[in-house]
Amino acid sequence: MNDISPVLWQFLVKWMTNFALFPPEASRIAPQMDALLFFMVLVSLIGLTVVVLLVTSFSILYSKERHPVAVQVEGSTLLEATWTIIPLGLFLVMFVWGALIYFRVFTPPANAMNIYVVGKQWMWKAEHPGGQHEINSLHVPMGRAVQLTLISQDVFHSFSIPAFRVKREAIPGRYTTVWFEPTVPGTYHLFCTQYCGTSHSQMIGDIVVLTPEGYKKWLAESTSGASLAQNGERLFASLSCAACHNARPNARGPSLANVYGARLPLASGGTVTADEAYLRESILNPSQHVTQGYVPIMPTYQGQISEEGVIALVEYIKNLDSDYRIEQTLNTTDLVPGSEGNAATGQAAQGPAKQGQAGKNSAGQGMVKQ
Amino acid sequence: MSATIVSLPDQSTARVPKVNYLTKENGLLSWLLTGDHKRIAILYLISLSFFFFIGGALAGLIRLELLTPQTDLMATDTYNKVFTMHGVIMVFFFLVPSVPATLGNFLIPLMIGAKDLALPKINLLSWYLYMAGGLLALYTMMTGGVDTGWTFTTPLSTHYVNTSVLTTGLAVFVAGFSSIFTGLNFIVTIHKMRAPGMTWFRLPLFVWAHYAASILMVLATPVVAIAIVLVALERTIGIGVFDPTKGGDPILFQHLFWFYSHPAVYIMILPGMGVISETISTFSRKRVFGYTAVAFSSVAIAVFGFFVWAHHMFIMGISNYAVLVFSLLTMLVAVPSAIKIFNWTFTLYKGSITFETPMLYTFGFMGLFTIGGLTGVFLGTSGTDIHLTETYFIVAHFHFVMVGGMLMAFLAGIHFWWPKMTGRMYPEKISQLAAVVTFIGFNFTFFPQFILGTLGMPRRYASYPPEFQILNVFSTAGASILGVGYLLPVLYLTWSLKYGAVAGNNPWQATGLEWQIQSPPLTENFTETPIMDHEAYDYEWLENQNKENRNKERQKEKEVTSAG
Amino acid sequence: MPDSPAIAHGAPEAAHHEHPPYLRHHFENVEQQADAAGFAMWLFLLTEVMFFGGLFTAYLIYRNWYYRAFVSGSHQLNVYWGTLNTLVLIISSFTMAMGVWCAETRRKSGLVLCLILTFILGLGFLGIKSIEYSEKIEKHHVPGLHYSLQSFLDPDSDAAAKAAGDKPLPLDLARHTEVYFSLYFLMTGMHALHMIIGIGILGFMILRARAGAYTAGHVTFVENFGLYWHFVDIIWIYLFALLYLISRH
Amino acid sequence: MSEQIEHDEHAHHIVGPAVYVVILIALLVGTALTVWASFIDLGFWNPIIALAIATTKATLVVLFFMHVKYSTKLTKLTVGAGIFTFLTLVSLTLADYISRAWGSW
Repeated sequence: MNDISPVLWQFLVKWMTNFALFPPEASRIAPQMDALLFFMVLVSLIGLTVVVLLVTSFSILYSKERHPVAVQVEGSTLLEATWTIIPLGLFLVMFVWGALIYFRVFTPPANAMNIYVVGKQWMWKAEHPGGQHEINSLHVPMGRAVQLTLISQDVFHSFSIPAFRVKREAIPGRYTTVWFEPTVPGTYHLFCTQYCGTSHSQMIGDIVVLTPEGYKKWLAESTSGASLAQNGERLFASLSCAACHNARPNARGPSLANVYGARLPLASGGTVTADEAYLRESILNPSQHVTQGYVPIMPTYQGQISEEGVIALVEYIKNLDSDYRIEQTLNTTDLVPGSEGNAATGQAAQGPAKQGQAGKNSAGQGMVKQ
Repeated sequence: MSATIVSLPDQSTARVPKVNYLTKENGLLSWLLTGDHKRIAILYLISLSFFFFIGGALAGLIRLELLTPQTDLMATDTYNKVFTMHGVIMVFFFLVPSVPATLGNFLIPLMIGAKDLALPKINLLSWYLYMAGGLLALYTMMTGGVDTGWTFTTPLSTHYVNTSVLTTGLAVFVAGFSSIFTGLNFIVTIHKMRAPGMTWFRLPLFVWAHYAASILMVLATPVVAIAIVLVALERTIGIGVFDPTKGGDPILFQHLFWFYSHPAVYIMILPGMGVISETISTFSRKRVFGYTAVAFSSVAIAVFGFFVWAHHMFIMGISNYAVLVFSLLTMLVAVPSAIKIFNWTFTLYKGSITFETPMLYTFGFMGLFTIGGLTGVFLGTSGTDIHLTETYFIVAHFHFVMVGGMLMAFLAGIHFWWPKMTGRMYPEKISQLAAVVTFIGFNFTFFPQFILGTLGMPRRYASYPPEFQILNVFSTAGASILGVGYLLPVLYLTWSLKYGAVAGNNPWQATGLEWQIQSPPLTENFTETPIMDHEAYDYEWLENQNKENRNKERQKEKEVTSAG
Repeated sequence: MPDSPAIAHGAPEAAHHEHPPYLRHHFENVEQQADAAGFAMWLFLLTEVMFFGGLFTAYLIYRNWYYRAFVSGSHQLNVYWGTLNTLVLIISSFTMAMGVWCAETRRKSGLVLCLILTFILGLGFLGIKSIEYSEKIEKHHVPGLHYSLQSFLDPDSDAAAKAAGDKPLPLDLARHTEVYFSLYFLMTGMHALHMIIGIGILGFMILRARAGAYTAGHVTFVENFGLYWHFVDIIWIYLFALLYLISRH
Repeated sequence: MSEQIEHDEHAHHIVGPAVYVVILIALLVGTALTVWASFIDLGFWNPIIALAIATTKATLVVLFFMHVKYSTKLTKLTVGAGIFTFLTLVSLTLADYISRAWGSW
């Protein structure tokens, strides 16, 4: 057999040995997605076979040699109806089935652990609640629902894990979420699938699924000292948010304890659920979302805090369950060196060009734009 | 139910008429300033083929780069420019104008019995706009190129690339108006220029398809024009409309862009479907099965085509409710295509089929378009779209519809009407070979990409994980075969211009009005205004005509002999 | 080689009517030619509708998002200039309509007069618009690098804002006024561009009308230009309502 | 809808100055009305009134200045198609933006 070019030969062997039509099924949703895919492939194959069979058999039966006399047929309403209704029915089945899967992929369960992911040209930066940071890799525990809160710092990126059958765009200026539950330990591909500029094809990484114990071990090893919430607290202090958001009787801002997940009445009327997106928005565009009973005096922090900084703040506010913590930050505010300066000099930072350089290091200070 | 015997006339006696639209006037100016739709069609045909081969060459570069996992042929930014220019040139300067600007331009007046399109000057203008846009795009390619992808996604195109987005945008803008004018011209012509007796339901389906496509051209193209203007202004003076840091929403650009660019794929495919209706009827000597169903399905595609654009944005952060709505509407637009496929299939039923080159391309179209259409449903289904979108699955699907569908139809049409356009036949055997080669090469090139897609290989990657290599090798190998398949027609069609057998009026014994006049036609198409007195695809009528002609000839001979 | 006799032939069209000089060779008769031209013009207006459609869509979205910024923004526009411009344009539309009527009823001097009036009114519109634009430029309300939020952060420093009784906008809201002005300049700018093109064509038409071109029965050109002019008028009617009159109380 | 029928419909109707003057006055009144309306606070209704008046004015222009009232079915259809597509663009796009605010599900 080696009379074929050895290179090609070796290729063929390699391909035959690990030939696959689908990537590994490593998440809870994967088998469900594949079930639908198989169904659609099946339907398509049947449809294609029907067409091909009809065309070939007609071409043979009614070729000029066999059938020199064409018989003029007008058409048939019955047939028209058949091939209108049957495809439509099949397509509608696919639509409903697909919609159900779409619903599952984008509705995270309540108990899901949340990991923040920031996309920037050209890397993925993951922020674990425990303060662990990763570049172009993501460690997740097996058998645990993991929700990703994605945001891009510059252009559209897309966080794609073929083995999990999930994919979500990280878009600038807004959080998007997706969730998955890894079922098989191992290392899988992470791709950026939305074209994002020169090094698009280098914006790849590994998804590492660990056993629960392994994950614990990894967390312990790769901790950066302070948890995300603690960084947030430091930032909260250095930006002296507590000057207003202290639960004192004369406070100019609402108390933030247990605000996460609450339904807040807006000054503009109507209510809103305080989720990550809302918290982020009210840091960057506070006056858009003033809660009832307060005046829009909060300055915007747009262009002053990097996305990592916002994430830290959001995470801090999420975990804020008592006003006592705020009292603490209030006292520590003046202990943080040069925090006022940072907050002030941030003004200059404008536009994506500057945002690009933000958030290189991840301590509270670094998250304030220099 | 009645029988029709069709006999091909012997070509030997026929000779190419001295006076025709090609020989009417001579000299370059007579072409560059012509108002004759047939000559403008030829101008388009030449320039289109030129751009097609440039786009094809770029495709070749892409396939070569992807032969190996590493970026060894060119740097990533070069690769990005190459696939961007491939997309821009192929979409805006080949696919959109391909069939309408060449075959449509040439045939619509002939088919409806008119002397010309309603607005000949506008028709010529649209060719000049097309050329202006095309050359501008080429110029951009020579001087640095652009690397945003043909979708110009904001904010990448507005703030993050330093390549010539503006000139490319301008090129697309100009080309857009060329296509608007073409569509406008067709609609007016089809409404106002039909010959007496040529009622809407006597129109060939080719005309119906072009009518539907023209509606899309006129109504959708302006939206992409304004979107491009906004991108240009965003880039130059930074109006904040698409800029998140100023409160704009980058997704709005995608809405405006896809409002055109989704209907655009119907602008591309509908005329191709028109061609198929003609060829399949002619070569099975049988009227198209379910004429009205096919006609209305074209219009249905055009109308539904406006409601589905956001299925390109399912995971891009549009609202989940919108996703469901657009997914549902997408399912509806899939049905008319299925209707067409089945009607064409049953047109063969009880026909008397021959397998000349156009018919081979037609079979190719039906197979590949069926696959392309069905895989489209995979992407229109919101759930599976999550996994498949932005991977090579998209690339494969798009190329199955556009190259496997559209281009096959284009070649079918070119071969089918070549005798009418030039008065000479193309060489049958080699062209059949070319058709087969194209089909094989195409499947080799693009079928592996479906598997690559499901395996998760992202599109627009200059380098990729090694386990994807073998399938990419297949794809590249296929591409080289495909290349041969596309070069062959250029060679033998050019050859046939001089050495091809003389075609005569109606070499295929087709029923369309265009086949009842001399080929190549006179500049004024019809010496006298024709009166349409029969249905489209009426082969009994054609047969009777032929009988009459034969009798007339016998009469003549008798007289001659008696006199002698 | 003659056409195959396969199709029944009608009489050569030369028979059934004389050719006016303006009948293009490929039309059966003047009626058909006029029909075709008019229909083509309408289709062109469709493309124009969709062209502005994109802008209107953007406007509606951002107006819902940043209502307060849009209100403060619109307070920077001079509603009196705007109203005046609307009247000017409506009247010019009227004179144009009269012009078409004059052409149809072959009143040469009337047509010329109407066209000239339309021409002048059009120029007047652009003049007023340029005054408005210059105000914006002085105040640095042109989006881009030199955009200034002064009038919104501190309304008392700005006559217009003060007159409208604006309250100071917080910085994050004030920033969104730039989106408003982007749309303002885009929409009015596109509209002004159409006006300029229209006025150019008007000038050309006046010259031809003097020579009696359109009062000899061939009025298609005037009619179609009329359609264009009225369309531009309609666009302005909406721009006026959307940009100037968001909230004046 | 063959050419013949279209021709029959197309009795080229010439609109006289009288009509134009009436329309002109209506338009001027409309303008005055809409400006006046914008100065009084109708809350939710302000934009609706403004758009309603604008649409009325536009309709008058289309029907009379642009002769649509007297033109063929085809012309009316064309105008309809334009409005329809424009509304499709606006409504389906806004559908996304409005429902985004409803949260994830």
